[in-house]
Order: sequence, then structure tokens, then C-alpha cells
Amino acid sequence: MLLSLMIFIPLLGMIAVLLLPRESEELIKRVALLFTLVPLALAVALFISYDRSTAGTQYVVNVPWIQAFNIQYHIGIDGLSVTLLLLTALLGPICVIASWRNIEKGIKAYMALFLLLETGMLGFFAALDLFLFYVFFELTLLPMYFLIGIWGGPRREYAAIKFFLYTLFGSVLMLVAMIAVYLNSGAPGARTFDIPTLITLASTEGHALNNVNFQIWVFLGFFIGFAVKVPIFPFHTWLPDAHVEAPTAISVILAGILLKMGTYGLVRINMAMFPKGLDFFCNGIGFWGNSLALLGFINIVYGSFCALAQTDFKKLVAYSSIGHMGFVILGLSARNDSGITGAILQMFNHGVISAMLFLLVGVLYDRAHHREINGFGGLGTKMPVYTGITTLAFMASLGLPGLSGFVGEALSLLGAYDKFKMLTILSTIGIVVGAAYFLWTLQRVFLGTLNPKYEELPEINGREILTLVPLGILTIVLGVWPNFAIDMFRESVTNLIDVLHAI
Amino acid sequence: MEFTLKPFIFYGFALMTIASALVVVTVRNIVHAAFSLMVTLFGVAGLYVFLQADFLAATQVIVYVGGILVLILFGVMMTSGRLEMRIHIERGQLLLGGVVALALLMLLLTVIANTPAWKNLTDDGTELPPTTERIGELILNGPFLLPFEVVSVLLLVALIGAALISRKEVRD
Amino acid sequence: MVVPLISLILLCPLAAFAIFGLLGLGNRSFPRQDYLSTAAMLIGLVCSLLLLREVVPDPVPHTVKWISLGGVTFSMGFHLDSVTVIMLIVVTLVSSLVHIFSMGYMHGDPRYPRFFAYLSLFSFSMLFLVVSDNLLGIYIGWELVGLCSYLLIGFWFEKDSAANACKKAFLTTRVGDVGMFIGMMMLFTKFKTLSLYGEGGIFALAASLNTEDMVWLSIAGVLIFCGAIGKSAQVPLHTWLPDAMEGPTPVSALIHAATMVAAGVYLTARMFPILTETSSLVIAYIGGITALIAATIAIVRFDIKRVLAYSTISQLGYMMLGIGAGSYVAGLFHLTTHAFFKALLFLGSGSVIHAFHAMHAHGHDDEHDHAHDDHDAHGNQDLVHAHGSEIPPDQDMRNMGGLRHKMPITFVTMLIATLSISGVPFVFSGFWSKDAILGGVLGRAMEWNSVHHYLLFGIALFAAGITAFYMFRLIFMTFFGEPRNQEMHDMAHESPMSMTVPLLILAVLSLPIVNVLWFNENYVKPPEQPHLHAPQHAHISPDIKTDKAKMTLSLFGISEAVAAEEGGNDTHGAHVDEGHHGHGPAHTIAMVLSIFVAGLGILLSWMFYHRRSLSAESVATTFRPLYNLFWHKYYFDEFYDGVLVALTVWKARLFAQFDGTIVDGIVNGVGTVTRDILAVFIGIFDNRVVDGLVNRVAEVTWAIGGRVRRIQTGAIQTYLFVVLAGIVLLILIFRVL
Amino acid sequence: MQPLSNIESLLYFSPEILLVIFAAAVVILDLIVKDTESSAVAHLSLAGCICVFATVLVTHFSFSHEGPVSLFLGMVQLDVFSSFFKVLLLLATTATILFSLRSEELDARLKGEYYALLLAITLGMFLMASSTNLLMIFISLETVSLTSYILAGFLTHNPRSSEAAFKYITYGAVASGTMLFGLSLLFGMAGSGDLGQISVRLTELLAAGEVAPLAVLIAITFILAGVGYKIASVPFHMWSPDVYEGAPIPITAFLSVASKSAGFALFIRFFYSGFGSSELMQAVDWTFMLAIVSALTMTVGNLAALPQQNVKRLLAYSSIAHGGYLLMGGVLLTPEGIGAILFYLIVYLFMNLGAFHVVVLIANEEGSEMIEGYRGLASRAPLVAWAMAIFLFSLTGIPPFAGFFGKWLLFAAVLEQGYYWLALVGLLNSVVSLYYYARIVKAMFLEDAGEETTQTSFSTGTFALLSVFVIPTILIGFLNIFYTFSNISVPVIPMQ
Amino acid sequence: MTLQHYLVISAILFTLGIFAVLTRRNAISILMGIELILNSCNLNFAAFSRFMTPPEDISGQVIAIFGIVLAAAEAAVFLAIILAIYREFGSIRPNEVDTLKG
Repeated sequence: MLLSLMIFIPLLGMIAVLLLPRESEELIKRVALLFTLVPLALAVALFISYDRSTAGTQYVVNVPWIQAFNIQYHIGIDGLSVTLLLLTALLGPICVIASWRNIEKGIKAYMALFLLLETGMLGFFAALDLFLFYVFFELTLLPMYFLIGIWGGPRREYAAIKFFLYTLFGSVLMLVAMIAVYLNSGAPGARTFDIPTLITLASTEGHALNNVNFQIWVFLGFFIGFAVKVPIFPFHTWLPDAHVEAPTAISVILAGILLKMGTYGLVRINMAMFPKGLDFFCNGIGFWGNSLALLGFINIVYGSFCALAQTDFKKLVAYSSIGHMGFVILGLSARNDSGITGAILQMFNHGVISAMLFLLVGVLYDRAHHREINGFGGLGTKMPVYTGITTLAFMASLGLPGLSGFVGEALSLLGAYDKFKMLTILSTIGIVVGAAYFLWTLQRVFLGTLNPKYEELPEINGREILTLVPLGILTIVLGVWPNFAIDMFRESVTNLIDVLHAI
Repeated sequence: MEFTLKPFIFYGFALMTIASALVVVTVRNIVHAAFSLMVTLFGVAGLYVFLQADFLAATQVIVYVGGILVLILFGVMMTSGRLEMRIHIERGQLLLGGVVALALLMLLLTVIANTPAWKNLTDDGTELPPTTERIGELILNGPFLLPFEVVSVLLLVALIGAALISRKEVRD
Repeated sequence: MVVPLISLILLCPLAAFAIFGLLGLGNRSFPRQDYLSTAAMLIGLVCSLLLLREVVPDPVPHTVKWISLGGVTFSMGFHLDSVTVIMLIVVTLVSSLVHIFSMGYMHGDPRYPRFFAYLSLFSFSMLFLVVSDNLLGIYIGWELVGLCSYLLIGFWFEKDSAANACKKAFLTTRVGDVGMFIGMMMLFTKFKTLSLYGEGGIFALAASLNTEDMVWLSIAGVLIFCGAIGKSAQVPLHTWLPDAMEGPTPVSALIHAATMVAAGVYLTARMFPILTETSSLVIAYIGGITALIAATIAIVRFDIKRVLAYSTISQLGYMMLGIGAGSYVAGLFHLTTHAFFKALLFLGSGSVIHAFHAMHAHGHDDEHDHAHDDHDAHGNQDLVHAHGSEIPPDQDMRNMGGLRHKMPITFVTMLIATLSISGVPFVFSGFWSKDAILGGVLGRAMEWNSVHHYLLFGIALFAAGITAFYMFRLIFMTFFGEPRNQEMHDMAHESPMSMTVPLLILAVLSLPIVNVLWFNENYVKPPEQPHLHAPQHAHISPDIKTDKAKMTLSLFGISEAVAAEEGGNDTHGAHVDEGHHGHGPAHTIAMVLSIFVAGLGILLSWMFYHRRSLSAESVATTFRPLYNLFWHKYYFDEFYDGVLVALTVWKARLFAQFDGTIVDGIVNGVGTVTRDILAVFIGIFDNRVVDGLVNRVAEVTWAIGGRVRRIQTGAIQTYLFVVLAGIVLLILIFRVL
Repeated sequence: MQPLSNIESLLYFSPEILLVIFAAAVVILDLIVKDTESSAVAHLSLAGCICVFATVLVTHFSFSHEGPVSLFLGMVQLDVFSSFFKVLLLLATTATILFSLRSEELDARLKGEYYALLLAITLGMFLMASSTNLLMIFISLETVSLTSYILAGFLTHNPRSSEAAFKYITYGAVASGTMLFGLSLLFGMAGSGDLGQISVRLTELLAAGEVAPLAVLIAITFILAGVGYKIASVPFHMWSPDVYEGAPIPITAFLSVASKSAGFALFIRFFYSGFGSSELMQAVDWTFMLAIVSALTMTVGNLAALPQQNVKRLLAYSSIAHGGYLLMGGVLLTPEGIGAILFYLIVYLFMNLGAFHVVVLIANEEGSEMIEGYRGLASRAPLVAWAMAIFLFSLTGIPPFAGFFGKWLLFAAVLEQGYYWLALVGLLNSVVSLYYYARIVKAMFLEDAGEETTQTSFSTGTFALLSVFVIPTILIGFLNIFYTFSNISVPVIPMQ
Repeated sequence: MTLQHYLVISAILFTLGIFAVLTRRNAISILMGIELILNSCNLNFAAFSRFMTPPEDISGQVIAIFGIVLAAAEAAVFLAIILAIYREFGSIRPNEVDTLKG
């Protein structure tokens, strides 16, 4: 009930916002904030009350929905989802606050769409029914399309439709795979979409879902769907465009949550449900056996080098996201506890850090109205606080120990090295290049002599700091005490590994 | 085996039908085509007689020759500018149309030749009672009542529609 | 007591930084951040001293679980042995003194509080590194000190040179760190832990490895050492350290002389038990080569801080050499002594700079202005003028001279440090530690009959001579002779108390009083090296060994005092350290030789730079190629630039870099090249190929759409044709299939 | 099941009879009412629709316990399937009448005939959904076709409308002629016009080798020409873009929904009830042909829609593509597939009519059917714009809108039978379709109208009507009842 | 005079109708072609009624009668539309009535 409440409160908020008159903008913003704060409170409550000692799903709600196809409204959380739910709920109010001043037109529609988006994201992470899962997955698509398309930058139309088309392309393949799983789950009438049931069936010897070939194909279907979202090379090109054009808060959501939906799906569906399919793609034998790790490696190196080449601040951060998600893929492909834990941590941490980075870019953009890295210089003297927070975020992102980015990255690599020695060693190039582009950016924007154009640039204001501080605290806390998060999903990961090794 | 004229007459009708139909689809002058069509329709009516469908043959003559053909001629007259009298035919179109039509013909002939159920069914020449009464029975008190009623609605619709569309526009 | 004390040591500086950080969010700062930080350091110092008594022979790590996964656990904890304590004392002591010194030196800087906050953060990180009992902890501290180094080098980030230097420092060391991380991955994969000590620690597990794993272990050892190469500025990753002198001088003293750069040595020493012959030899060679290269470069530098920087690199090379040659104690011993005298040298140079700088500031409102004004007018011995202008005037030794009267305390203390580093015998700590290393290397050479170690000994000895030479060159150019820049000289003055007191304390520490700790054999015990074995051919009789020693001696033309030492022996086997002074003939030989070369170096220096009976210029002209090699720092920067740039077609840029200024090295090299070529290529690739492929699909789809549309001609008979042809085709297709 | 006699059947046939009565009443009322501005005729026909609707329900619930009832000596059949379509068709007719009331392009003076024709075409469609005899099938088809020609050409002063009618009738006459030829072949093989008997006879003849499979195939293909032309499937689709573009918008809406639905009713009745027996399918496996037709239909529809600038034409192509999706469900004629078609038809009714409603509104306001006319609609009339966006995304098949659920049922049905390639083609097509639907959305939301935006106000009636389409488009997928509806409405294969 | 005779005649008529419809560039000629097609269908029905059903079953003939009626209705509407086309376009050449396309 708590969980359902949390998922649908933003939807209620959307209705509330829609009922308010268009002119009362302040009220709309406050209502939106309220309806994002409540899920946050609930998420914190869930986070605290979640029983860390078990891998089982908790707060389960399971009611029939479309009986004709045995579709259920089945939600529940395990350690992985509760972590990402918290992240989603946290970014909700932060994004509302971040949008407080810089959305000029149609604030009502904006907030309504945003709240709808939040429902989609929360529901996605809680769904335990494959059909529900897919519906929520797609539910995020439309608000995102409009949010980028209406409130975005100059090339917003292109970016929005590109995002939409790519994701839809992936998700239709996912749909085929999903239907295939459903149809193979049993005799007509006994079929199910229930994820836990499907996981059990898929590991039952002799069941149709347990067939290796079937799993490989279905794995691919789901994988492409999620790969577009993650995004994994070569499905990534929507990301820089979408990020660059999207308004700040939406970039935050995009990087913070939407990318995680891809990796979450990989863990929840691809890994847990198709261990044999997974085995085919990362058992380390031959080309296919290395393919997943190879994709991770390509993402890391390719994303990092592309980031290095950017002169648009936001694009740089966008490409850095691609690089960082590579670590997640690499970690997951290792299929051991450090790899998977690292990947999950990296998901969460990247959510926090990239959110910070995009917020920071937004702060600068709001003041200077451009994002050309080479167009700044020496801002460190004018904006010391901003510089400090940016440095913190950069350092976290480039994997400085003591900040959260390091733990996920290091664990992923440690895990991956066990299986894929050469690829992991090559992936460490990403660490150096990551440092290079962030430091280079730091230098070009903040260090050196002050660009006279920006003599009067105002310092970051309290509202902006308010959006950044919670994220900064999380960055440090998780860097210093990763068990804080790992405690939540340790059992779930152990459970998953058992499934993976049971084949 | 008694020698009868029947087959000759049958073949005569058949030939007449096909030949005139050929003229319909090839002749350049539209009025000639219309009159050829009349011959075709008569030929078909003759074939109906051979099939002992007397009422059908009568209907064919009355409705087709007396109704539709007149309608067509009216159409020709109302639309025939100098240009429209001659039917324009383009060679490429002729070729493509011919190929398709021939292909269809081959298919149909293959079917006709290869369907055992249709083979060797000779007209034994037995005289059947006139059909008019039975047709009336079927239409008014048999299974064809509903189609009959529906067709009447259809005819009404066609009547209204044809009047509506062909009505000369009174522009404001 | 151990845990609370260590916690206190760590938490005090961290708290000092945290206060700054929290207030910083509101763009405010604590009014006396300097006191706060200094107090934190002093508490740390006291605690460290208290810890001296807590050392037990076989310490048990105090750990907590940091990351616990289902299968493996990463713990964090303290490992407290004698070396840890000594390092703690060194760090807290030097840090405290630097804090105090900075109160004077940094006075008036607009970001004065921030400086102290950074220092606190650095101290915390360094201390964390020192006390960590596991590789992950060390790595964390390792990266954090890197961050602080970055922040502090770039403290005056308005200067482009500082901004470049800090970036270069961070990136260069990160290259090494990645190697270290790979090494960690190897160890972790093998042992499923990153803890070093205890039952399940890496050392215990590695001890049981058999010979097949030796290659693997050697690679892992060298990879871990890569971290040290970066951090301790060993060849080939040493180029960042001289540039790091862009930071404020106290930073140079603390981070880039005494502590952080020594962390690499510390790490190598920590990894001592898993070093194999191969990895030891690699370490020794890299150390030796570094010592030599850096020393030769130092000869021709004019920037007082760069001389010291190269000197630091060189001395760090010594330490590495010592550890690589098995002289565990000697290496660490040198680390300690070097920390004090090099900190002293840097602080002394800071004092000089401060003296000049204060004057400099009078003429210019901008206190960080380093415009190249009139100092070029003075007769300089610069042979490659293009490079001379890079040196800030207040650091250029060619502007100095005769300062010993103006700044007596600075002069005396610096002289003590110079004597110490030059290896002037007996009363200066540097002599003992350097000698221990030389003796250790020679001992290993003799014991193993190893050509490698003889060669290394020769290199080290040569470098020792050069060290004495360039250090005295510095002293002579700065403090002796006539003032070369009268205007600046007039304004120079002795530094305030806050600066001179630390100098004096460090001067005292440069005397061999700390040696006590190291001479006590029971206090510092070298760990066992289970995988280090003498080569097969090394089992030779003591007689031959002695003969060898004699031969070596006679080779150098010295035959004294050998017999007296013959009674000493070192039959403890390969894993017994020979750093303890006074043991074995090797040490005696080494001592004699080192005294000789040091004297030679000082003498030459005196002749060149004080008495001027020899002309540096003419020598430079005579050995022009050699001089150029040194001047261009062995073309390392150019090499990094060049190799990478050579990949490009952009020749013009290449040439501009060769005859223009020395653009900073690897970072810009990597940055420029990657941006211009590689990354741009990837950028294009991303846009054109990956994106293009998708767009092409879209275009094709669109085009097909256009085609399909064109079938819809509008002519009804076309449509009919399609229908009927369609029927025929459907039937035919069906018949065919 | 004994067919009822003509007299007995009358009670079961009351919806159709009522429809004829209302059509006649409309014609008569039109003669009485002289006021050209009066909408009495329209309201009478609306009332007619409602009465017929009620009668359909009453008839259904009074007689459904008897199971399928064969009426008029086997000419038509009353069953859940036909009732389902009658409800669906009446909804479409009602909506079309409402659109026509609001449309400004229809000629006011001709309203009487117009509404009478609408009611007549509804009658034809009713019969299409319930015919079980070849003759009845053909007559009902012709009724619908002839009326459609007239309706399409209704704007006599508009050359485009006349052209549409001309193309429509030429195309339709040839297609229905071809179909009639096919029907005659079928009749010739089976010796009967009754679908049930044809099925039985054909099975026997095929088994006995008396009839070559090719003959059946040709008959089926010829018949498919007639049915395919009604549902606008490739290669029988070519009339539809031109006709849809030329016809008055309400008629386009009606054709794209009602005519297509009726076509599918006929298709299902014919192929599923008539040819659905496994023996027949074994002998003449025409499912593969249908699969190809289906794949071609959606691909051609979607690809041709990509470059369109005229929204009506775009929707015409989209409607072709939807015909292709719907055909997927019919490929194997499993109960699941048929159920999916029925469900999708419900969904399609609401979303497509909704979209056309917006087209009517914009055409009234802008006088244009081009995409440019939709620019900045979001700022001028946000509710209308959002409604349109919902319809379009639903047509694309994006959750949570009903279109997705419909598609999902279709794909599931196809995948169930192992037609993976067909499902993939369908899914990729829906990705392509996003592109052109999104062009309209883009114009509405992402582009500014150019000049200063004036709020366009629409009447509350407009919004009420709009919400009648929007709410089902959002909700249908989430409600169990619709799945149940469509599943129980699947006709049973008559037991032999 | 077997069934096949009639069927062949009907098939030829049908094909000629199709040929006319495809090639004649005159709307009225197309109509004539359609009439040929419908005639061929009716002939089929009548023939099948004669040969394939019991002698007393004449439903095929009735269907043919309905076919004639439908053809008449269709012809009427067709001609009306041709008139409308002639009015609007001044031509009844089908290929000139092509404003709707693409």
C-alpha cells in the first residue's frame, strides 16, 4: 500500500496541477513540489524500514488486473529497487526546485508532465509483473518526449524525436521478447507475466523458458530494448542530443534515472530471468562469450574519448555518462558479487553524480547563456562556492576515492578482472581519460585568468545550492561508507548470483 | 444419335458473344462499342435460354438491353465531346493489361480444365418446367425474401444517390 | 590506546577541513582557519609521539568492514608498526612546521583560509595512507593526496602555468595509479582480499605461492610500483614534479618534498614482502636511473625551486634504489632524513622567495604577477634564452647572490640542509642515510655477485657526487658572491619568526638525531621476502666476496680501512637487511667512496661558482650536446609531446613546440593530440558513422516511402492494374511457395 | 440449428427494420422541413441511432441465450459476433452524424439525403456482419459500397469529392465484380450459397480430389479482392488514400472506421466461419498468403504515410497500416487472433474517430487539412492538442494508451503461432509510424504558430465529444471488460 | 454443351472485361468492361445452377437475377458519377482525373 501510494501520488499531483488555473504559477510549483516531496518521504520510510537481511521482495502488492491474460498489478521491492526508488524520489523534488525559475512558458503542463514521468519511473522500479513493467517503462517515454520537445533548446524537435524513435525501436524488440516469454511460460490459460514466477520457471530444468536457444534470443530482445536506454554503443547517439537540448531538470532525470532504467532492466530481467542467455554472452569463451564485456569496454573508452573531444559542457557530461554506464555493463558481465555490486553502486552513484553535474551545468548556463567550455575561464575567482561544488562533482565523477564514484567503478573493475582480464585492463584507459577531460574542463572553465566577459557573474544562489547539497552529501556518504547502500541489496545480489551460478 | 441444330446454335451464340465482346473492348468508337455490347448481352441471353433459364434470359434482355444499355448510351451522349467519342488507348497500357488479362485467363482455364467436379457434365437436354413461378415463390416466400427487400433498399439508395450526384449544381 | 590515538590523528585535520567546507557553502570561512589547522596538526604530532610507545613486534590490524559483499569483504583498518609510527611523526612534524611557516609565507593571500584547509585535507589523506593496513585504503589515501596536490599546485590558479601544472600533476600520477589499480586487481583476483596483514592478508597468502606464480607476482609487484612511479616522480613519469613548483613554496616543501612524493617509497616498502628478484631489480633500476637523470638535470637549472625539485626526484630515486636492492631500512631511513632536510631546503628557498617576493609586490599591485620585466637585462649565463624567461624573477638564482648577510638564519639553516643532502660525513643525517643505501646496494652486489647491482652502485655514487655539486651551486649562487640584482637585493630581508622558527627546528632535525630510531635494530625490522632468492651463481665463498670487495676498492684507487671491517659479515641470507650501519665491508667501502665523491662535488662547485676558477659557460660550450640534454631535461616533455604529436599530420605545431617554449608535457600532449586527432575523429565517427548509419536507415525508409507514394499516381487504371496484377501474383506466389 | 422462417425472423431482425424505418422517416422529414438551417433531420437520425442501439441490445440480450440464430432461412445469423459489430458500427455512425453536424464543408441543403444514406449504409454494414449466405454477403457489400460511393462524392461542387467518388466506384466495381466471380466459382464448386454448407461440401470435395486446391485458391483470392478492398489491404488499398482525401471529413472518418470494421466482420465471417475448418486449411493453406498481405499492407501504409503533408491523407495511409495490423490477427484465424482483431477494432474506433474529430475541428477553424494548420495548436487550444496527441500516440501503440493494448494482443496472437517475422515487421512498422504521427505532434507542440497566438475557443459540446473519445482511448486497455467482450464475441466455427 | 463450355465462355468474357477496364481510356468504356465482368459472373451462376445443383434448385438463377439488378444499380450510380466528373473536369478520361495522388 505504501508502495502504491508512493507510485501514484505524483499522478494525483498531476491531476491536482491540471486542475489549477494556468496563471497561478507559484501555486503550481508548490503543489508539484509537495507531490514530489511526499514520495520522497515515503521512499525514505521504505528505505529505513526495508528488511536488509533478506533477498525476498517486500511490500508486495499483488492484485489481478487483466485476467484474460493473467496480468497482475504486482509490485514489490527488493534491495536493488528500493535503492533506485530512493534515488528517483530524491531527484523528483530536486528537479522541481531546479525548474523553479528557468521554465518560462507553460509551467503547468511542465509540472504535470514531470509528475507523470515520476509516476512512470517509480512504477517501473517497483513493478514485478512483466507487463506492468513494460507499461511503466513506456510511460516515461511520452512525458520525456514532450519535456524535451517543448522546453528544450534550439534543436529540441530533433532531439526529442530521436530519443523517442530510438527508445521505441528498442522497446518494440523488447515487446516481442516479452510476448515470447509469456507465450512460452505455460499452456494457454496458465501463462503468466509474473516476474518472480517467470524467474523460477526459467530456472526449472526442462521448462520451455529454460531452453538455451530460447533464452539467448529473448535475452537479445530485452537487451536491445535496455541497451538503447542505457545507452550502450552503438545505440547511444540519441543521448548527447537529448541531453544537450533538454532543460536542466530533465537532463538530470534523463541521466539520473532513465539510464538506470536500462541497467535495472538488465539486472532484473536479462540476468535474473535468462541466466543461460547471459552465460552465452559473458562466459568468456569466443567472441560471443566476451561480447557483453566488450560492449562495456567500448562504452567506457568510446564515451570517454568522445567526452574529451567535446567543447559543449553539457555534451561532455552526456558523453561521460556513456563512459560511466560502461562500467555498469562491465561489472554486470562479470557475474560475481563485486562486479554486480559495483555495477549497482555505479548505477546509483552515477545517478547522483550526473544529476549534480547537469544541475551545475544548468547553473552556469542560466548565467552565461551558453555552454561553450572554451568561452569561459577563470571563474574560480568569481564563483568560489560554485567552483568548489563543481570540483567535488567532477572528482566524484572521475572516480576519486572517498567519493562515491570510486567505489562502484573500482568494484566493477575488480569483479570484471576476474573474468575478462584484457578488457578490464584496457578499460582502465577510461579512468585516465575520464580524469583528463574533467580536469581539462575544470581548467578551461574555472582556472586561469578570468574572462573579462564574466566579471559580473553572480555566485550560485541558495536555491541552487539547495538542489546540490543533498546530492553532494550522498556522494560523500556513499564514498566513505558504501555499506550504507550495499546493505540494502547485498542479499539480493547474493540471491542473483545463486541464480546465475545454478545453470 | 440424332442430329440436331442445337450445338450449332449454341456455338453460334457463343461465338457471337465472344466476338462482340472483343469488339467492345477493342473498337475505338464508343458508340460502336455500345452497340457491340448490346450484341454481347443478347448473346448471353441466348446462352441463358440454352441453360433453360427462361426468366433470367428475359430479365437479361429487359434490364440490360432495355435499361443499362440505354443508360450507357445516354451517358455517351451527355459526355461526348468530340474527343470522347474516340477511345484513347495507349500501347504500354494495352500490353500490361493484355498480360494481366491473359494471365487471369490462363489461370481460369487451368482451373476449369482441372476441376473433376466440373468435368463431363453434359446437358442431357431434358426439358425443365418454366422457372418464373418458382422464382416468384423463392423471392417472395422463400429464402430470397430478405435479399429482395435489401435490394429494394439498395435500389432506392442508388436512385437517390444518382439523382443527388448528377443533379446540376445551383451555385450560390 | 592505538585506535583512539590514530583516530584522533586522522580526525583532527579532517575536522579542520570539514569546517572550512561547510562554511564554504555559504561562501564564508572560519576567521582563524590557520590556527584551527595548525592546532589539528599539532595534536596529531603529539598523538604520533605518544604512539611511539605503542608499537609491538607483531601488530594486529585494527579493522572494520568497509564494503561487505556476499562473498568478499573489503575492510578498512590501521596497521601500526614502527615504520608507521615513524612516518606518522615525520608527516605530522613536517606538516606542523609547514603550517607555521605558511602563516608567515601566505600572509595576505586572498584565499589564505582555503590554503590551510587544503593543507589539513592533505595531512589527513597522507596520514590515512600511512596508517592503512590494506591496499584499498592506501589507494584511497593515495588518490586523495593526489587531489590535494592538485588543489595546492593550482592554488594560484589564475596563473595559466599553475593551472597547467596542477592538471599535469594529477593526470601524470593517475597514469601510474591506473597501473597500481591493475596490480590491485591482479592481487584481488588471486587472493580475494586487499588486506595486507594478518592471516588472510596478501602477504601471508603470497608467501605460500609456488614458483610457477613468480612471473605473475613480479608483474603484480611492478604494477603496484607503477603507482609509486607516478607519485614519487620516478622516470618516466617524473615530469610533473618540477612543474608542480608552481604551487606555493610551503606546499612544495610539504607535499612535493617531504611527504606525498615519499609515499611512493613508503608504498614500495610496504609491498616489500611480495617483491621478487625481477620486480626488485626493476624498482632498483628505475630508482637508480631516476637518481642520475634528475641529478644531471638539476645541474643546469636556475630556478631555485626547480633545482630542489630535481634534487627531490633524484633523492627519491635513491630511496627506490635502496628498497629495490633490498635495503628496506636504508630506503626508509633516507626517506625520513630527506623529509627533514628537503623540507628545510624548500622552506629556506621559500624564505628567499618571500624576501624577494615582498619586494616584488611593492612594484606591482597584483601579487601573483609574474610578468617578465627587466631581469633579462642582467648578465645571465643562459644559453638558451627562450627558456630563461619562464622562471619567475623571484625564484631565479641569477637574480640572487650574497644573501647570507641579509638572511643569516635562512642561510645557516639551508647550509646545514645542503651539507646533509650532499653527504658531508658524520654530523649530518643525510650522510648516514645515503650511505646506508650505497652500502646496501654494494652489499647486495657483492653478495650476489650481480653485475646489475654493481652498475647501480656506480650510478648512485656518481649521482651522489652530482648532488653535492648542484646543491652547493645553489648555495653559492644564492648566498655567496655579489648581489646580481642590486634592486632586489636591497629590498630583501630576513623572514619573520613564524618562518624562521620552523627553519631552525628542521635544521636541528637534519642533524643525525633521528638516526636513533633506525640504528635500533629491534625497532625497525625489515619484513621477510619469501620470494626473493639470490641467483644460483651467487653462492660464493666469503673469501671471494672479500676479494671482490678489495678489487672494487682498488678499482676506485682506495685501499684504506678495509681490513678493519673484514670481520663483519652478513650471512643472514638475502632477506636480511643490510642497512644497519657499520656492518660489513660493503658499507665501509661505500662510505669511503661517498665521502670522496661528495667532497669532489663540493670542490668542483666551489671552483665553478664561488671561486670562479672554472667557467661554467665554457664547460657548457665544450660539452654542448650534453648540456643541451640536461637543459632539455632529457627531452622527456618533448618526447611525450613529440611522439604523440608525431602521430598527427600537424607538423607545424610540432616544430613550433620544438623551437618555441616548452609546452607542458604529457597532459597537453595527450590533451591536444587526442582532442585534435583521436577524439575529433571519434567525434566525427560518432556523428557520421554511428549516427549516420541510423540516419541512413531513416533516409532509406523515407525514400522508400517516397517511392511507395509514387505508385499512387492518381490514375485509376494504375490502381486497377495493381489490383489485378496483385491477384495474379498472390496466386502465383502461393503456387510457387 | 434450424434456420428460422421469414416471419419468425422478423422479431430478431428488429434493429435492421427500425433502421430502415428511420431512414425512410428521415427522407420524409426532409421533405417536410423547409428550413435549411434546421438540424432536425440530423437529430432524428441521431434518435434513430439511439433507438437502434437500444434495440440491438434488447435483441441481443433477449435472444443470446438461444445461441447463434439463423434467420430468414439461413440468409443471416444473429449471434454475439454480429451484435458486437452492430454496437461498434452504431457508435461510428453516431459519431459521424455528430461530426457532420459540426462540419462546415457539408452542404446544408442536402442533409436529408445525407443522413438517410448514412442510415442505409449502416444497414448494409449490419448485414455484412451477419450474412451467412453468398448472395447476402454480396448484396450487403454492394449496399455499403454503392452508398459509400455516393457519400464520397457528396460534395458535388467539389471536384476532389467527385474524383474520389469516381475512383472509388471504378475501383469498387472491378473489385466487387472480381469478388462476384469468385463467389460464383465457390457456388459452382459447392452447389450452395450457404457458408456452412459450402464449408462442408468443399471439405468433402477436396478430400475426394473432386476439386483442385488451385480452384479454391483462386476463388478465395478473388473473394479476397472484394474483402480486401473494403479493408484496404495491399494490393487492394489504392483507392483509399485518394478517396479519403477527397471525401468529406466525416465520411472519411466513417469509411476508415465503420467500413473497415464491417469489412473485417465480413472477412472473419467468411474466412473463419466459412474456411476456418482445419481440413480446409490443410488442403489450401492460404494463411501464408494472408501473412504476406498483412506485412505488405502495414509496410506500404506506413512508408507512404511518411512524406504526407495532408493530415487526412496521412490518416488514410495510417488507416491502411492499421488494416495491416488487424490482418495479423486474422492470419491464422485462431480465436485469440479474432479476439485481438475485435479488441483492436474497439480501440481503433475511438482513437481514429477522435483523431478525425480533431481534423474536423481544425478544418473548420483553419479551412485547411495540412500539417501547417496544426502549428502551435498547443498554445491556441491546448486541450484539443493534447487530445490529438493522445489519439496519435495511441495509434502509434504507446502505453498506456489503448492502442498499445490492442497491438499487444495482435502481436501476442501472431507470436503464439510462431510468426516471429510478421510480429517483427509489425513492430518495426509501429516504430516507423511514430515518425509521421510525431510530425503532427511536433507541429502542434514544438512549433510556434508564427503570428501572435489567439486562443481558439471551442464549444463545450466539442470538448464533451472529444472526451467521449479521449477517455476510452486512455482507459480501455486497463479495463477487463473490453477484453472479455472481444473474447466472447468471437464467432464459433459451426460444428460439422 | 458441357458445363465447361459455359465456363470457358464466361472466363473469356471476364478476361475481356478486365482487359477493357485496364486499357480503355474512357470512363464509359470502363463501365462497359464492368458490365462484361458482371455478365460473366451471372453466366457462371446460371450454368452452375443448371449443372451443379439438382434440377429443382434454381437458386443460382435467382442469384444471377439479383446480379443483374445490382449491375443496373451500379451502372446508374456510375453514370451519375461520370456526369459529375464530366461537369467538374470536362473530361471522362480516367487518367485525367488525377488530382488526388501521392
